[in-house]
Amino acid sequence: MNLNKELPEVVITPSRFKNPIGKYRLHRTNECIECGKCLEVCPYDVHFKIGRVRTKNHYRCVGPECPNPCYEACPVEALSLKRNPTFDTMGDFRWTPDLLVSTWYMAETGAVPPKGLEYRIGDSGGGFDRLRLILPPPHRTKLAMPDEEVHVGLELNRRNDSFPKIMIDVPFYGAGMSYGSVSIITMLSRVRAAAALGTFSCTGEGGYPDELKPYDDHVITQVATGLFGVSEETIQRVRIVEFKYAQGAKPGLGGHLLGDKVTPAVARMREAVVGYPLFSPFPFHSVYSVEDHKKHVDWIKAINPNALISVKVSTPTDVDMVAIGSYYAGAHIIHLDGSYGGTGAAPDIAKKNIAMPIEYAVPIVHKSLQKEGVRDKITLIASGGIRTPHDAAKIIALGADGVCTGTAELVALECIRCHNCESGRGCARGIATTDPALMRLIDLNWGTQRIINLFMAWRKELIRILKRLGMKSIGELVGRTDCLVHLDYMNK
Amino acid sequence: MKKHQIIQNIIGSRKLLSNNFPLRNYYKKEGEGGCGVTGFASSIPVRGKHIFEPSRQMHNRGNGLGGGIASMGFDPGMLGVSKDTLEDDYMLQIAVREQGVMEDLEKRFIRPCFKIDFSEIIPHVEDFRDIPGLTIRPPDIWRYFVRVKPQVLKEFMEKSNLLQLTKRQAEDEFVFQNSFRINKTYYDAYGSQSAFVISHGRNFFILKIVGYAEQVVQYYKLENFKAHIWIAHQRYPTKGRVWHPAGAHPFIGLNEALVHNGDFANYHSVVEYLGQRNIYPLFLTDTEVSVLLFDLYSRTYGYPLEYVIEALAPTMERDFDQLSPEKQQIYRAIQTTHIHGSPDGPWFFIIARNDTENRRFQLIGITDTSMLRPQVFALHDGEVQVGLICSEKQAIDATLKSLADEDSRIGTVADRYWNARGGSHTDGGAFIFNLDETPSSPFERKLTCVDKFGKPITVPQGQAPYIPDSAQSMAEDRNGKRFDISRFFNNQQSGLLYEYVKKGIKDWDYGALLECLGQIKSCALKNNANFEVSLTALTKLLDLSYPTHDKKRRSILQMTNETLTSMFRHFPYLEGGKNGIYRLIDWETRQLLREPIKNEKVMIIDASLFPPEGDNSDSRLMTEAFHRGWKRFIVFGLKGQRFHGCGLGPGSVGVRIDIYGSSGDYLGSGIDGLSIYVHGNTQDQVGQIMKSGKIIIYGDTGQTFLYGAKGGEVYVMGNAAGRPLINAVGKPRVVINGTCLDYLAESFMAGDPLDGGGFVILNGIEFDDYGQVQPQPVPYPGSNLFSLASGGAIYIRDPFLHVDEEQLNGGEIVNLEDKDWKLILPILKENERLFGISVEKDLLTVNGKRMSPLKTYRKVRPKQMGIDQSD
Amino acid sequence: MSEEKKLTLGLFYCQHTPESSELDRQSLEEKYGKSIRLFPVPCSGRIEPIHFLRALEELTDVAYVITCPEGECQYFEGNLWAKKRVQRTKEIIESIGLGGDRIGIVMNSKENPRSLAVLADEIMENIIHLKPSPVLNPYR
Amino acid sequence: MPAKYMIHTQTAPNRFKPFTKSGIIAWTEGCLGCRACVKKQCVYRVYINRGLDTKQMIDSIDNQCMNCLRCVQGCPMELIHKSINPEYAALGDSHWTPDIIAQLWDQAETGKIPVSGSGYSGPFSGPGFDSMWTDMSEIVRPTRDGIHGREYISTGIDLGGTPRHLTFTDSGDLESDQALLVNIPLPIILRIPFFGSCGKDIIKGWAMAARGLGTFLALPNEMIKGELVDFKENLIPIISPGQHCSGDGLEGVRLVEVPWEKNCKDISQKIKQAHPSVLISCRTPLVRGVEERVLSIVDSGVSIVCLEGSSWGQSMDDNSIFLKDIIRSIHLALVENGMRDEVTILASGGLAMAEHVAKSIICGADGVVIDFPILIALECRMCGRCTKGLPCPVEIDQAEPSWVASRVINLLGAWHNQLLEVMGAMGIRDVRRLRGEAGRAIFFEDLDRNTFGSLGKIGEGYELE
Repeated sequence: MNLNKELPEVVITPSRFKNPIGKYRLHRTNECIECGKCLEVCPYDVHFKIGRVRTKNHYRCVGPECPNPCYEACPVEALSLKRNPTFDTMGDFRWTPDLLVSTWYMAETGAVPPKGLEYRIGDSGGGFDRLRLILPPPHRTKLAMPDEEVHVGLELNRRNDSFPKIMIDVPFYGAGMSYGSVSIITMLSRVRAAAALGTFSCTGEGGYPDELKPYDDHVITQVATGLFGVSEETIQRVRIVEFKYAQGAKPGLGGHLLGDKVTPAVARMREAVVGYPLFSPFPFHSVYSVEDHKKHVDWIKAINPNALISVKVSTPTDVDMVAIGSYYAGAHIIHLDGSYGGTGAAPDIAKKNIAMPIEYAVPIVHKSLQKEGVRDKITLIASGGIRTPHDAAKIIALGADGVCTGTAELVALECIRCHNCESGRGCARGIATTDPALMRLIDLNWGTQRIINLFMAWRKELIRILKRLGMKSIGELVGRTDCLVHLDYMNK
Repeated sequence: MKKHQIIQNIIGSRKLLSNNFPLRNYYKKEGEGGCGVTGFASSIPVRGKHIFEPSRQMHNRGNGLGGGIASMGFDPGMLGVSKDTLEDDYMLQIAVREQGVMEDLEKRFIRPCFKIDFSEIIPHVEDFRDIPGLTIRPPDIWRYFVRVKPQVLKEFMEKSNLLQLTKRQAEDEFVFQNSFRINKTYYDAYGSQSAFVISHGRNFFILKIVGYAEQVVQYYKLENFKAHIWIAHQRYPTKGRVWHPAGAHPFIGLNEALVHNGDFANYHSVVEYLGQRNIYPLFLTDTEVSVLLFDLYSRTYGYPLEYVIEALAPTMERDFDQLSPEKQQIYRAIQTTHIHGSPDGPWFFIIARNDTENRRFQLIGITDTSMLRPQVFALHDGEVQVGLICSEKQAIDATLKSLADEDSRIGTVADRYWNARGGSHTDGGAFIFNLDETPSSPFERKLTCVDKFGKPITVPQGQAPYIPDSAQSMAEDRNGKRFDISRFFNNQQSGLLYEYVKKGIKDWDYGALLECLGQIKSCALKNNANFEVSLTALTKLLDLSYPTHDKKRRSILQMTNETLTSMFRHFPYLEGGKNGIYRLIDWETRQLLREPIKNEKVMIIDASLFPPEGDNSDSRLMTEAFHRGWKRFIVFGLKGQRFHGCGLGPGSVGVRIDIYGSSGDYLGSGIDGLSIYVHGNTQDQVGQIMKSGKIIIYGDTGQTFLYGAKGGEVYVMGNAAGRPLINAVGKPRVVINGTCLDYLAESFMAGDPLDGGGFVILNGIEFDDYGQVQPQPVPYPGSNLFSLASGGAIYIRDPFLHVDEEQLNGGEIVNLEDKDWKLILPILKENERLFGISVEKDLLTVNGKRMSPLKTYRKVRPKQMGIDQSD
Repeated sequence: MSEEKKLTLGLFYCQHTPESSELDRQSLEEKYGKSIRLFPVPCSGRIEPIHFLRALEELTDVAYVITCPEGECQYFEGNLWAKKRVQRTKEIIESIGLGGDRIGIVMNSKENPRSLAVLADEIMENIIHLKPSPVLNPYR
Repeated sequence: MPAKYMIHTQTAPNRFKPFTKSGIIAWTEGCLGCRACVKKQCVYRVYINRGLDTKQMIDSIDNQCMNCLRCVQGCPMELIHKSINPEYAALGDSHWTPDIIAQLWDQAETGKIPVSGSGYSGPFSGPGFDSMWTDMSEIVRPTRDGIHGREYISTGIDLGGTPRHLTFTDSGDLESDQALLVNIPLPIILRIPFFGSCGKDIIKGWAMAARGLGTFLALPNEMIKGELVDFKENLIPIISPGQHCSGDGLEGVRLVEVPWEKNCKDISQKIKQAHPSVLISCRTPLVRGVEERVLSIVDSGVSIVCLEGSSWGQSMDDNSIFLKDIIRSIHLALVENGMRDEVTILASGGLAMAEHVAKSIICGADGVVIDFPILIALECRMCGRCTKGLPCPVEIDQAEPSWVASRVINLLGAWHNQLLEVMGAMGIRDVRRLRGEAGRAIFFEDLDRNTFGSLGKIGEGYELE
C-alpha cells in the first residue's frame, strides 16, 4: 500500500546563518600559497576557491576522522585543525552538540552525516543512550531488496469500527506545538513537510490558524485542557483529533503562556486578552476519571463522527491503566509522551522529576495491552525525547508502533536548545516566537524543506536499519526487544 | 483513661491476627478507573428489582467487569429465620469459588466458634449463561446465621484482654477477626483465591460478581426480595482481565457496606496508617481501605459519625475558618491525629450501615473535600419515604420510576434534589438517611435525613402528594364536569391558561387537576395551534416556580410530565399519517428519518429507548436530522442521554431544541448558533466551548459549565456546581440566578465586558417552598472566585457585601458604575422574561426596600496589573 | 615590598594553564594573601586593554596575563592577539606616564609548560621592584 | 485564595554579578565594521550596555547573553565565539553543582521557580535523589491544580508526636489531652550551616526569614543573645553535646534541639521538666544502625528526630548509602513498630533543591532541615575560602539583615511553589499525606532492571549500533 507513492525531493538547504557551527575549525595562516591542494583532497567540500582559496564550510569538516586530511596534505603547513570551542558550549546531556549538528546536517542534506559526529545517541547515560540495536552480521541479512520495498508506513486506525482507515507513510508524525509557542512559519513548515511525507502534524493547543486550511488533511487538532481555539468547526475540519491530557515536559501541570507572548495575533486566535498570561488548567476539569474520559471521547465523536481519536498522556506509574482505559473509551491512538521531551517552557522541577521516561513506559503499556488482548486494536505512539531515527527504532522495538517528533523538527529549523523559548520576545532564532520581526528570520520554503530533508534522512535510516535486521516492514520491529541490548546489563 | 485502654486492647488483640502475615508492599493491585454508585433507603422494604433500573442506567459508568449490591433490613420470612435471629445473629456469607474448600473452612472457622441457627447456599439461576452478557460464573454463596458460642467468646475476651467490652462489642470484634482469619487462609490477592467472606454483619448482606450490578439481582434471584436499603455499584476496573469478584464493591467493615467511586492518591500511606493499627487489607483496593477506616473510627474508636466524616474528609481553608472556635479546636485535633489516614484524591462513598446499638439503619453519602466525583442526593417524602443517593440524577429518576410503577404512593419526582458541598462548614459534604423503627408496624420505619452536623433536611409540611389511583377516582366522581379552557385556545393565550391552572392548583383537588390536564391534552391534539398553546402553558408549569398550596410540587411536576409525554406520543411518525407541523420519531422508527416535507417543521424525539451515546444515540439522530433540513426539535423521555446539540457545527442559527426529562452530560457543548431550552436540571459539562447561540436552563446545572466557552448567551434559573466558566474566553454572557459551589470563572479571559467582552451575573437567589424569590445565605460560598482571570467580569448581587477579597486571587471587587448597569440590565430583563425573576421586585428589592442597582450589585474584575508571572 | 602597603597583582590566566584548578588558585591566594587577585579566563585573547586599564584603576598595582603556548590557542589566534593588546596597552599607559611594566604577558611554553603557581611566582618575582601604583583608587 | 496560604516574594537583587556558564569571546581584530553589525542586531541587546564589573572582572555581556549564538553565526569574519567559563565550572562540587548553585541564586533573587523551554537537558538519572522520579495523576485520578494558588494545597506540617486516636465525651467534646504540637506552614526548617562567613547580621536576617515564613532557624544555644532573643519563638536552640543544660534561658522557646549522645535522654528529661511546653528534637547523625537508635529515641519519649546526613546527602560513615534510602528504612522501621505517628522525622544533609524536599517526604520524612541553601541564597559560591581564612569573594558578612531575609524568603517561596507543583501533579492536597507515600514514586533501580535487564542476546558476529 502506498509503496510507490512519490516521495518529496531532497533539496540541499544550507543553514540560514553565515557561519554554521561545526565540531571542528580549520585555520589557514598567511603562509597559504593558494596551491589548491586542500581543495583537491577534501572529500567534504570544506574548502573552495572563488578567486582565492578559502576555508568556508568548517562545519562539514569531520576532523581527525577524515581519510584525507587537508592539514596533512598542505605543503606549507598553512592549515591547522582544532575542535571548535563554541561547539562545546552548545547542547546538553540529551542533545549533545554532536546531535544538534548532525540533525542540522540531516536537515541540510537529507542524509545522516558521514563521519565525525555521533548522530545516533546522546550522552544522558541511560535509556536510549545506553540501548543498542543488535544487528546481525551483514552477510546473514538475506534481504537485499531495494529501499522502496521496505514498508515504513503505519495504519493509525486499527479498531474495526466505523471510523476511516488512515495510513501514514512514515512511522512518525509531528507532535503538538501551539500557535503562540511557535511562530506561524514554524507551524506551516511542519505541516507542509508532514503533507509532503504523507503524514500529520499537530496544532497544539493554541488554536487552529486559517493559514493551515490547505493542509487540513494532514493536521491533527488538539483538544487540550485550556480548550483555546477549540470549536466545533476546528474539530470537524480534521481527520484526527488529539486529546492532550498531559505532556511529558510538564506532566501533571497546566500550561502557561507568559503575557509577553500573548501578542494581538495570539490573543485573537485564543480569543483572550493581549498581554495577559494564559493558563491551561490541569487536568481537564471535565475529566476526573476513566468513565469521564470515555464520555469526553464520545463527545468529540458526537461532534465529528469521522475523526480518529488520539489520546495524548504522559507516563505515570499507572500508565498501563491509562492506556487500557483509553482503549476501552474508544480511542484509536494512545500517544505516550515521556517525561524527558517537550518543546514548550516548563518548570525545571517537572521536566526532571515528574513521571517516567518513555523508554520505560512503552514496554509497560505494550505488554499490558497484549495481556489485555487489545494490542493489535490500538496504535501506540511514543514521544518525549525521540531525537534520532535510532531512538525511533529502539522505542518501536520496545513496543511502540510509531513516534512523534517535536524537538528534532525545531532543531532542523536550527533551534540551538538555548532553553529560552519562554523569555521576553521568545526565541531569538525566530522559531518559538510570536514577535513579527523575529518570525521573519525563517523563510517558509526553507523551513519546509529543512524538515522534509530531516524526515527523509530519518526514513532512509530506518529503512537501512530494517534491512539490516532482515525486516520488510516497520511493523515487524514492534515489540522486538530481542533486537536490543542495554549496555549496563549486557554482561549480566 | 479507660476508653483509651479499651481501644488499645482491641487494637492489640488484632496483633495476633497478623502474626506470620506476609507483609507485602502495599501497592494497589486492583486498578480502579471510576464507577457508578447508587443507593436508596425506603421506609418500607422494597423489592430488589428496583435497584435494577438505576444500575442499568449507569452502565456507562462501569464496564461490566464488576458489579455488586448490598441490601439491608429484611423481612425475616424471606430468609427463613425468625425476626430475632435476623436481628441478633450475624449473617455470615462466604463466597466460594472452589467447592471443596467449604468442608475445611466450616471445620476450622465456623463450627468450632459459632452456634449456627440457620444455613443455606443461597439460591441462584441454574446456569449463569442464561443471563445475557454474563460470562464468568458468579461465586456460590454460603449463608450462615450465627452467634459466637459463649465459651468461645469468653475465651476470646480473656485471651485478648477485652473484658471491659460489652459482650456484644466483643462478639462484633470476634466476628470481624474471624473473618480476617478466613480470608487470610482462603484468599490471597497474589495467589490462590478459593473463598472469602463477602459479608458478616447483622441484617444485611452483600453480593458481587464479575458483571454488571443488575446481573447480581438476576443471578441471585433478588427481583422480589425485599429490603429497606439497597446500594449498588458498577465497577470500571481498568487493569487486566477480571475473573474474580473479590475486587468488586461493596466492601464490609462489620455492620456496614461501602461502595466507592474514586481513586486515592495516597493509598500506600493510608495502608501504612492502618497497618500501625494492626489492620491489614487483603483485597488491595481503595474501597476495602475506606471501609476499614470507617470501621476503625466508628466501631473501634467509637467516634460519633460527624467526627468519622471529619477524619475522612477534613474541613479546609475558608470553610474551616467559618466554623465556630469550639468546632475548630475539635476538628483540628481530628485532622492532626488522622491526616495520615485520610484518603486524598477524588472519592465518593455510599455506605449502608446497620447501627445496631441504636437499632437504626443508615444510608450515608460522603464526598471528599474537593467534590471531584459526581453525586446527587434526593428526598422523597410522603406515605412512603425514600432517600436516594446516586452518581447521576437519572439513576434517581429511574429508581423512583421503578418504585412508582409498583407502588402508586411513590411519585416519579422527588421533593428535593441536592448536592453535597464536600468538606464544607455548611453541610459537611455528607448526608445521612436514618431509618428508625416505628411503633406502628414491624415493617415500616421512619426516614429522616440530616447532614454531617445533624441539621435536618425537610420538605414543606402539610402538602399532600398525588396518588394516581385516588386522583383517578376523584376525577371520575366529578362526572366529567368540563373546564372552561377553550377560550384560551381560541385566543392563543397560553399565559392565561398557565395562570388558570396555577390558580386551580390552589382551588381544586387532584382529581380536578388531573381532569383539567386531560382536557388540555385533548384540546392540544385538535390542531397545531392548540398544541402550541398547551405546550407553552404546561412547560411553564414545569419550568417556573409558584406556590403549590396543599399540593406537593413534585406531584404537580409528575402530572404535568405525564400529560406532556402522552401529548408528545400522540403525534404521527414520519411514515404515513396526515400532514402536520409535528412529527414524532422514536427508537423503533429511527430508520425512517428523512428530510422535512410540506409544512413539517418540528421533530419530536422520544428519546426513552435510545442509548446515551454513540452512533445510535438520539443526539446523533438529531444532528443527522439537522443536516437533512430539520430545524426545530423537541426531545422528551430522556434518561441521561448525552450530547444534545453537539455536532451541528457553525451555521445552526435559527435551530431550536427543547429538552424534557433527565438530560445528560455535555449538553450544548460546542454549539455555534442554535438555541437550547432545557426544561429541568442539566448535568455536567453543559455548553463547553460554546461559541454562539443560547442555552436556557430551567433548573440547576452541573460541573464545568461553559468550560472554555467562547461566546453565547446562557441563563440558568438555579445553581451551577463547581468550576463554571473555567477558561472561558471571548464574549460569553451568562446569568446564574442561584450560586456556584466554587471556582467560578477561574482563568476567565473574556476581554472587557464594557467593550464587547463576556461576563457572568451571579444573583445568589433561590425560590423558597412557596415559589418566592429569596436571597441565598451568601451569594457565593466558595473559597475561590475569579482566580487568575485576565478578562471579563462577574456582577454579583451582593447588597450585604458578603463576598470579600480573601476569595479572590488576581481579581478585585469594585463598585458598579452606570455603564455596567446599562450593560447588564437588558440581560436581566431577558432573565425576567424567561424565569419570572423581576428586576424591580426581586433583584433590586432588598429586605422589602428598593435599592439602587449600584448598591445592590458589585463587580469583580481582573486586577489591572495582571497576575504575578511567577513561572 | 613596603610594609604598610603591599604590591598587588591582578593575574588573568588562560584556563588551559597547567595546574590551575580552583584548589590551585586558592593555595596561591593563601600564599600571597591580598597581594594577588586571580582571574581564570576562557582564552587569554579575551583580555582587552580595558581589562588592564580598569584593573590598574581600581584593583591592583600590576596586571598580567598568562596565555597558552603559541599555536595551542583553541581559538587559533587568541594568545597572539593578547600579545598585541598587551603591547598596545603598554603604550597607552606609558603615554600617561605610568610605567609600561605594570602590565605584562607571559606566554606558556609548548615544550616546557609551567604550572600556574610557578608562573605566578615568576611574575611576583618579576614585579617585586615596582612601587605601588599612584593611580590605583586609594579608597578601594 | 487568602493571602495567608502564599509566600510573598519580592526581588532582592544580587550584590555581585553571578557567574555564567559560558562567556562570549569577541575579537575586534579583523572587524570589517559592517553597517548591520551582528552586535547591533542582538535580540537581548547585550553589546549595547556592555560594562565591566571590575570587582570580579566579569563582562556584562556574559550575564546578559542568552546563548542564541546569532552573533557567533552571523559575523562575516567569524570574530565571535563562545566558551565555557572556567569560573562557573569551578563552583561548588559534585553534589553542590554549579547548576544547582546558579539556580539557587536565581531563586533567591527573584522568588520565581526555574523555568526553561525545550525539554529536559540533564542526565538520565543519577545517584541518591536523582534515582527516583515522582508520580503524577492522569485520567484515572485527577491532579490538583495548585499552581499560582489556583487550588489550595496544604504544605503545613505538625512538629511533635500525635496520639493514635482521640477520645470524646458523650457530648462530643475532646476528652484526651491535646498533643503538644507546633504547626509550621511549610515543611522546611532552617539551620545555620557549619561553615560560612556569617556574622550577626546574617543570622539576624535568617531569623527574620524564619519568622516571616512562620518556621524556625536552628542555631547553637550560645549564639542566642542580643537582638536574637527577640526571635526566640522562631529559633531552635541547639544544646551542644556534653553541655549540661538545666533548661535555663529556654523561656519563650518552642522547640529545642538536643544532639544524640549517650545521655541525651537525661538532658531531654531535664528540659521537659523545666519547660513542659517546649518540644524536644533529637538530632542524630546517619550512621550504620541508626534505625535502632531512632526507635530507642522515640521510645524514650522524644517526639521529633532530626536525621543528619553528610553535606552530600549520604550516610556519615558510608558514602554509598544515600539519604533517601536511610529515610525510607527508618520510616519503615517506625511503621513496622507501630510508632510512626508518635514522632516527627526531619531529614537534613545535602538537601539542595526543592525536589529534595518532596522526595525526602515521599521516602518517609515529615519535613526537612536545610543549611547550605540559605547560605547560597546569599550568593555563597561554596568555594570554602572562609574555612581557610581567605576573604569571602562575595563579602557575605557585609550583607544587610533585611536583604538576607528577603533572599531566603524568595528562595523558600520558590521552593514552596515547586513543592506545590509536584504535589499537584500527584494529586495530593496535603503534604502530610505525602509522607511515606512511596506509591507515588518511581524508583530507577527497579524499573531500569525490570525494563532492560533481559533484552536480547548478542550472537557471534553481531554488531551493536
